[in-house]
Amino acid sequence: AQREAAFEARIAAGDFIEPKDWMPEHYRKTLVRQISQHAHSEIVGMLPEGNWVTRAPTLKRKAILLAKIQDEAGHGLYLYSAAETLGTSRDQMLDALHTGKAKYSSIFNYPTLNWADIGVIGWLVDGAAIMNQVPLCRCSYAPYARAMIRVCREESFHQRQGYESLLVMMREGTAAQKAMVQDAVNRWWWPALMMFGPEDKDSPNSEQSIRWGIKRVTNDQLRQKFVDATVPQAEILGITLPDPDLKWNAEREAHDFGKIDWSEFWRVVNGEGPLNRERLGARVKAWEDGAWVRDAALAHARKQATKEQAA
Amino acid sequence: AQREAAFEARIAAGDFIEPKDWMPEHYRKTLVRQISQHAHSEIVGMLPEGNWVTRAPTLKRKAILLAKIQDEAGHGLYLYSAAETLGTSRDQMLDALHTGKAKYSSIFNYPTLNWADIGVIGWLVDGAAIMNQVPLCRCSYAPYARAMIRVCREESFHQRQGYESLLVMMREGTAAQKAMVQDAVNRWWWPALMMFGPEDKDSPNSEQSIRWGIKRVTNDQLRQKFVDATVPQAEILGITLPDPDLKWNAEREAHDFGKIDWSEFWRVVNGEGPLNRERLGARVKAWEDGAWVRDAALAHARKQATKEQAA
Amino acid sequence: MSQQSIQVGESPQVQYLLRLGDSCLVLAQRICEWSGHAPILEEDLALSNMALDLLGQARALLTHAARLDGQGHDEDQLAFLRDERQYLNPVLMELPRGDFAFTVLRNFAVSTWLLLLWRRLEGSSDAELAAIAGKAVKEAAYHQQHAADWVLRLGDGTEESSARMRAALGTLWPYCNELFDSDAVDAAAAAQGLGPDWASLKDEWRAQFCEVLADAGLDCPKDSAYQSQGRRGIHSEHLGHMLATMQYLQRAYPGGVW
Amino acid sequence: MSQQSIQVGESPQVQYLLRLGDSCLVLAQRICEWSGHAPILEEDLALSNMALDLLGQARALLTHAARLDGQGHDEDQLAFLRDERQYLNPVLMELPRGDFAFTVLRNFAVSTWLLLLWRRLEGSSDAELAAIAGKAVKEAAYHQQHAADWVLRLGDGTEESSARMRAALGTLWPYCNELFDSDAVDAAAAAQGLGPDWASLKDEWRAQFCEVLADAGLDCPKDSAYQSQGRRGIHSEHLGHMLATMQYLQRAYPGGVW
Repeated sequence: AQREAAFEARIAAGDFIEPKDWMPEHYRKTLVRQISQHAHSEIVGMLPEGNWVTRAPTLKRKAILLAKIQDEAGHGLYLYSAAETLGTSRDQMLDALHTGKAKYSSIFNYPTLNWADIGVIGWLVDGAAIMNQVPLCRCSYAPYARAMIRVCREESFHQRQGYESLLVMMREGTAAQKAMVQDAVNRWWWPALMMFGPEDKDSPNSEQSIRWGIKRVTNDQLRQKFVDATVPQAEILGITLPDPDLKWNAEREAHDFGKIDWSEFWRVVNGEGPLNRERLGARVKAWEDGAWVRDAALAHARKQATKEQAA
Repeated sequence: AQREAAFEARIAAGDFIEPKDWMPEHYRKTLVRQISQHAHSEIVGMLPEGNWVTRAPTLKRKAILLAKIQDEAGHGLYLYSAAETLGTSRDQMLDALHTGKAKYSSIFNYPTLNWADIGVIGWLVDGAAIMNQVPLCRCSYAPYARAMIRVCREESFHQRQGYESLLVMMREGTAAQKAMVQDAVNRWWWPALMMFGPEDKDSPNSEQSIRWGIKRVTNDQLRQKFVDATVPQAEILGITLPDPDLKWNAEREAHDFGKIDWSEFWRVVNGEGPLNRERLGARVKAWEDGAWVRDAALAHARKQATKEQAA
Repeated sequence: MSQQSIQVGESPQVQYLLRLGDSCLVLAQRICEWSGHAPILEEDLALSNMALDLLGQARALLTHAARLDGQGHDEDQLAFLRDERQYLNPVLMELPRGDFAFTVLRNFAVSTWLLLLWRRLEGSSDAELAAIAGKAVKEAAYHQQHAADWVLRLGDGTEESSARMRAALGTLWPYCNELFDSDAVDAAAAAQGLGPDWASLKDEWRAQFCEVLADAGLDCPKDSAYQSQGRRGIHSEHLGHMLATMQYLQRAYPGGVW
Repeated sequence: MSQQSIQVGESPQVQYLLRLGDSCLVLAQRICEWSGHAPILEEDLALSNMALDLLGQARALLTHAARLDGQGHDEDQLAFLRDERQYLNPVLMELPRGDFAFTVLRNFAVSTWLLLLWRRLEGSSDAELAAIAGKAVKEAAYHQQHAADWVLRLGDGTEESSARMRAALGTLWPYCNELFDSDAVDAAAAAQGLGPDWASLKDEWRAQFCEVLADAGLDCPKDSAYQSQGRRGIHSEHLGHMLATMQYLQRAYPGGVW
């Protein structure tokens, strides 16, 4: 209890916690859950984008998309490493993902149905992710904070690239392309707003996480910030956000927006989204199909070690 | 030896041999080899055409192609049945195919690379097959002769459909379509000529097969007949057959044509054609992937039989 | 000579016909993928037979829809020049062909549904649609019987076949909801006597489907909360890949005559 | 605004560049299919890295070829509007991705070949090509090392991995011949100092390839008599399917700006 008080004091003072430092079990568990969930989101998030790599409309766009997916694999790696400093192995975390015990961001349970979805994911989904993640760059657990600094920098880049690709289609493209962008925005807008999680009144984990500096801003605050940042960008693009209630409120100096369909949110979180089964199935299949490869690599490494010992 | 003399006399008199009749072992073996090879050709022949079913350019062409492939599966069935009357089971024949002991027509080791290949296969490959097969409708072994009557009727229909589809492209199509047809003819012409087998001087099985009425005309005779029939059809189409030496010989009242590359023929027959590995691999994979289905059907049938006995 | 995508009108009648026609077309296209790869030769025949029947139904429906739409399109323009958002089949039809268990189970689910639908459509106020249904009823009845036989064999057969059937059922089930979805298009069709509200087929479908499952030793699942949206043009990630293949020649050879 | 296919000229220089550029592009496209499905996360990174490098090389080569061709095309028209017969990569590059063993072995075969080729092209009389080669040499060396490590691991690893490597070798080997095929295009390139006759790389390639195979416990096969013809535009049945997917958007959205 004395150690706990000292820990709380360090947090309160804005100190960073390093892996070797003592920490309460609950803090450790909360962090492992959050970091691994974030890592899982990066690797599951490769799937909806991977769906368009072979169909990208120009070689430049193909290269940009490939590089983005590569960055996501990289984010997955840093984040698993950060979580491993808390004493849980990557294989344990993957096992939790594959058996459905660990979650990943629900947004990736939606399908990518046209090419503009790739741009819109960059603009809205990465945009929302950054809003969520920037505060984590000051998270109290130092390895996570360091990983997040790099992740956020790269994601800002992805967001700008996504937005730029939409701008090209909206400004220089054909009517069919503009319709494609609008269609993509119609499908992603509400799921993007849901990325900030339940309303504060329904979000039980928030309070302690904020006290511990794992989380620094509430869901509703972030969501509002996202809406306010996005509306002018949509105007520049020339697309309509699919919310008739969306309007500037001069009094609040913020945008009012329509009611989120929380029943859909919970349905998707609880496994009945468009692609929950397929996304997880694709990850499990990649893992199972790759078992012989990992076994072979291990067997080879053992043989090498034996040879070196013998020499 | 007495039975053999009687058998030879029946053949000489143009009698048909039925499954229950006595026959020399070599006659039986020759027939099983030939009929099963023909059956295998039908089912391997589904693969190059199957390659275009999902890409047929109109719904009508898709239906025609599907129906053709369905007919080929049907031919495979009659022919396996005809061979089974000689005491070899379908599974034994398939095993011989899958292990590489039995052959199928080498023509199916060539790829279908554009849509016009489908029409050209109908025109030239089915055309050559019919030339080869019409004499077999009078084959001495009655079940084979009966199967061949049906096969030949359907193949003539396929040939006309193939030719008609080329005619539409050549008469009403774009320049790109005409180039596609010419490209397909360039690739299939020589392999089609090879379908009649080696030159008579290099064809050791011919003599006895002809005596037994299993084969009735020689390879070179059939090939000449095919060339003579095809040249005017090519003219009507407006395509060029890729043989600079092809010309009418008024003296012979037949077309002279260029030298066939027999080294290519033997290379493909002996397994080094463009697709020998892939075609056989596809059949073996279908068979192996389907093992659980056949096992289940058998297990279910056994359970049903047991239930019926018990009742 | 441009291969720009075409759009059909919003008339509920056309939409109703396309939902059905696209269902037949997309399932036929999936079944075609088995061509030459079935587990036994008899099934190569049976599957291509089913694909041919479905394709024939699709052609009749698309031709009729194009006529009602009145923009001068034909079956091929509808099939090859509509983009994914204009395809109105339920997502169930476009799911990847899967293994033979999935193929058989989907064929059973769809043919049971189509048979119920065709029977009702025989009495359509649209004489052309009624005629199409009259022919299709016989075909669907055969497809249903053939698929049901396989559901029984595989559900009852071996441990592996039964496990595969359960897995197939898990994959397929959430998408069956959409076969009984109901909206303004259905309401208009029912009001005009064009055809039934699809929702009205649900109880009978479920009874028939689950009866065969039970005979095959498989449990009928509980209702899924998931509702796919293919009938409104919002598909899975699979349809786009299917159309890229299916439409390629028409897109790459503008002005072609085939 | 028509999406008619384009044709490039017959100049040997352009053909030589396209044979190489298409090789990089088609292999990159195949590797892309692993995106998100690799056996370990590190390989998701490594494979997308390799695909990116190859794609970069392809873009440089296609851009250069388009300029030499002088018809005003750009890299995207060459990539998305040439039909299959105009693609000039050896068939090896377009074979399906296969399992990880096949992927690794092909990557090793191709990167070994590319490294030899890029080294020779660093001295090309075509300054632009020499510059492309100068950058690509480093990339290919890394790809070769990475792939060789995996060939060793998998050849030596377990019974299964070694059996898969042998099967992969059986599939791949007959198509390697084409990497050392030689014709008028090569002769012209060699005569102009544009680049080597590909045949001249064979002995060194074989020595390097078989040395790693030997270390991995795999036998170097005998020469195959089969000679594929992709460099002359005659491909396998796989390229058409690849292009249907790859080119679909450009074909379906004529006049689009992306």
